[in-house]
Amino acid sequence: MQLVAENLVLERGNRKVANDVSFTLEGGSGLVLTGPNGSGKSTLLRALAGYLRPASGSVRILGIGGSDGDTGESCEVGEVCHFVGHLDGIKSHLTAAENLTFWATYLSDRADSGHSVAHRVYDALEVFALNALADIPAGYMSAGQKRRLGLARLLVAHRPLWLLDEPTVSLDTGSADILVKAINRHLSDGGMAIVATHLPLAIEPARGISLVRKEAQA
Amino acid sequence: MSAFLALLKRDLMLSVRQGGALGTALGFYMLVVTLLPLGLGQDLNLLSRIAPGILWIALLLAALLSLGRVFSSDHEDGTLDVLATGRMPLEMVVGAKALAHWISTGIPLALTAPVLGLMLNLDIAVYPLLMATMLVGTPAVSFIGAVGAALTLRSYRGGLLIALLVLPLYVPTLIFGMAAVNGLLGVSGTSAAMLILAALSLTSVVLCPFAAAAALRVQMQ
Amino acid sequence: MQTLTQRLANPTRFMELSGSVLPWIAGAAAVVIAYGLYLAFYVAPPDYQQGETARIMYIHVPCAWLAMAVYAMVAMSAFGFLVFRHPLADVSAKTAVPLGAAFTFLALVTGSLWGRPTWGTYWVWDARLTSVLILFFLYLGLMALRSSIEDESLASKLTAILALVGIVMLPIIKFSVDFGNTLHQPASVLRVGGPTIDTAMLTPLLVMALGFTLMFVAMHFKAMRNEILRRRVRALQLAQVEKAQASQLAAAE
Amino acid sequence: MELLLGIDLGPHASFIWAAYGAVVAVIGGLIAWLYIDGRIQQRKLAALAEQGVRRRSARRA
Repeated sequence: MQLVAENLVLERGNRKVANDVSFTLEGGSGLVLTGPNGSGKSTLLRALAGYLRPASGSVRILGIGGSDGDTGESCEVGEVCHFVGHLDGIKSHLTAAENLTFWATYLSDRADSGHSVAHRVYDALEVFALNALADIPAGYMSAGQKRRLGLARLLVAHRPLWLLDEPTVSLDTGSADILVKAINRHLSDGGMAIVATHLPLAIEPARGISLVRKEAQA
Repeated sequence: MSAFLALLKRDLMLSVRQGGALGTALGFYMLVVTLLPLGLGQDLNLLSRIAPGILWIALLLAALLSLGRVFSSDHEDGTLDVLATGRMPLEMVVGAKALAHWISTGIPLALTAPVLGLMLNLDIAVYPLLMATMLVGTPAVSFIGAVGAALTLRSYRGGLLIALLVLPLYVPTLIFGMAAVNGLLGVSGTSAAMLILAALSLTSVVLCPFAAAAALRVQMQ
Repeated sequence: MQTLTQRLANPTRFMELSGSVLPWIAGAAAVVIAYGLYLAFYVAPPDYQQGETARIMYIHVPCAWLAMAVYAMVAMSAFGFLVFRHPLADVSAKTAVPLGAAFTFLALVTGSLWGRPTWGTYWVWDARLTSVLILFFLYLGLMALRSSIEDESLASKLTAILALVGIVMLPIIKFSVDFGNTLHQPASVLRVGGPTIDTAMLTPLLVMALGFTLMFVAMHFKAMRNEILRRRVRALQLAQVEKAQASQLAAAE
Repeated sequence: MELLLGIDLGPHASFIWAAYGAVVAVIGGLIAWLYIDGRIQQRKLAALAEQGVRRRSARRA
């Protein structure tokens, strides 16, 4: 399985945000995006997730389909990725379990039919140490707990590509370690992850790309 | 399909939990129906003649109130971005949310119309037909309204702006709703109006999700 | 190979072209309208029923025709912008909407001023008047949506979508207003302009329509030129902000 | 009857003049605004260009 990005040019409004970005990412490895604010990290992640149509260049994910991964056909990146942005995607009127149960049913595909929804939700809460808060409305939780609940979404549905934009924001070191462990386990299962971050994260195996702040042209 | 039902169930659960949306719409509905006789005078036979019109227009305005929240609450907490990465196309997401709005707001408003008809001295025989036209017409209200909600997702004067954008598009629904109701009051063309009203609703159920999804996609960049 | 519209599309070429053509169109519009007015007042006979008041027709009909034609043009520009990413299409749509709204407003005003002596009231819920009134609200909706969104490129895409929704809804609204109208309104409303209009009154009408259309094209070109200049000013101001930030960062290191 | 510019417009002349007056007023206002707006943008562009020019050269010196 492979993610191929070829000379991507991204524009926000009519300002050029990323110029001629190219990389390929193999299954089982990660990519860490670093760079100052406004260097286009978030824009690049949103373009990879399919929210933003690149001005030119293309993003393709190859090797989806059969378990042996030889079929070259590519499909919508948006349908095979988890996208974690600055917001958690959590409804405060629903309890933690209800939130995750909804995401489990909504985002799941054939590969998830192995375990039941409740099982996957329980495991995800377990991994992010939220099982005590399963029946608490998300509105009562702290920012850190909400962030962990948002990240727990990664585990309730199997998606090969993880796109994480500053995932460690409002996480304490303990929770950050949980996240890094989850990412590394995802990579060892053959998945891919692209993480935009300021802090050094012990993601293995991963290589880094640093984006430079674009000089604006009139 | 399970994703569609899951989203529909979640939205209905939210509207029950949040309760407010329906409460304000019903409250506004009753308020408009109470104010109009105060303004137009308490002459009962005048009121009974224009009662269907008052009820229909009050329903359109009341539905508008709760439309603003259809997408903006999901937009604010980031849920909309994640919904877009679902296997289901964005048009179906819009369809599920508009359907949830119709079930949680459109139907209750249509069902309370007769209760308010009492205050307007509406002829009892008209009640079933009035409710029928409202039930048939309100899907168009929710789905066309969803386009308005999607367009005004990030603009400042959201609520007011939706009214300006969407009310002109409600004219066909209002006219055919009234024509269907008036059928009983002796004006010809009842069944034709009801069929056209149903056609309007079905067309908006099919076409509006595309316009609303396009508007959402443009704003998610 | 760039198609014609593509080559014409880049703003600088449009500025050159419109700069040279604009005075000619404006001049032609003035001449045609002057001639039309002369025909309308001195040559055309008074209407056999309404007498002199029918002369309002010579500005009412062109305004009503432009009100609808401009909306169709805005919808086409919107389609061109959304589907073909035609850069000038948004400028054309954005500048045409206020002009279209003005002509719709004038069609309503002249229509009701004409209605007062003819039908006895300023406003009659006649099917055509009501449709034009709703068209006016569609224009207002486009302007309100455009002005309520900060980000320029987002505003243009959303307004384009609204314009397309509007053009799809217009025939449905027209049909439903006609349907509603036949139910309530006795059919004996005087048909404005009548089915057959004799040539002595038709020629001034056509000349005025041509004159108004030319005037609209001239005003539209001028409005587009202003808009292109406004966008250049904004781009320069944004660039200034960027440079200030960049030099500030440079100074900070 | 009211004779203006040599035309007799009959009893409802005021409505006719009101209609034409409205058209002239609105369209005249529009044309004036287009002209003024054009001037404003050109003046802004000139000011920016002049500013732009000086600052760029200032950096080079």
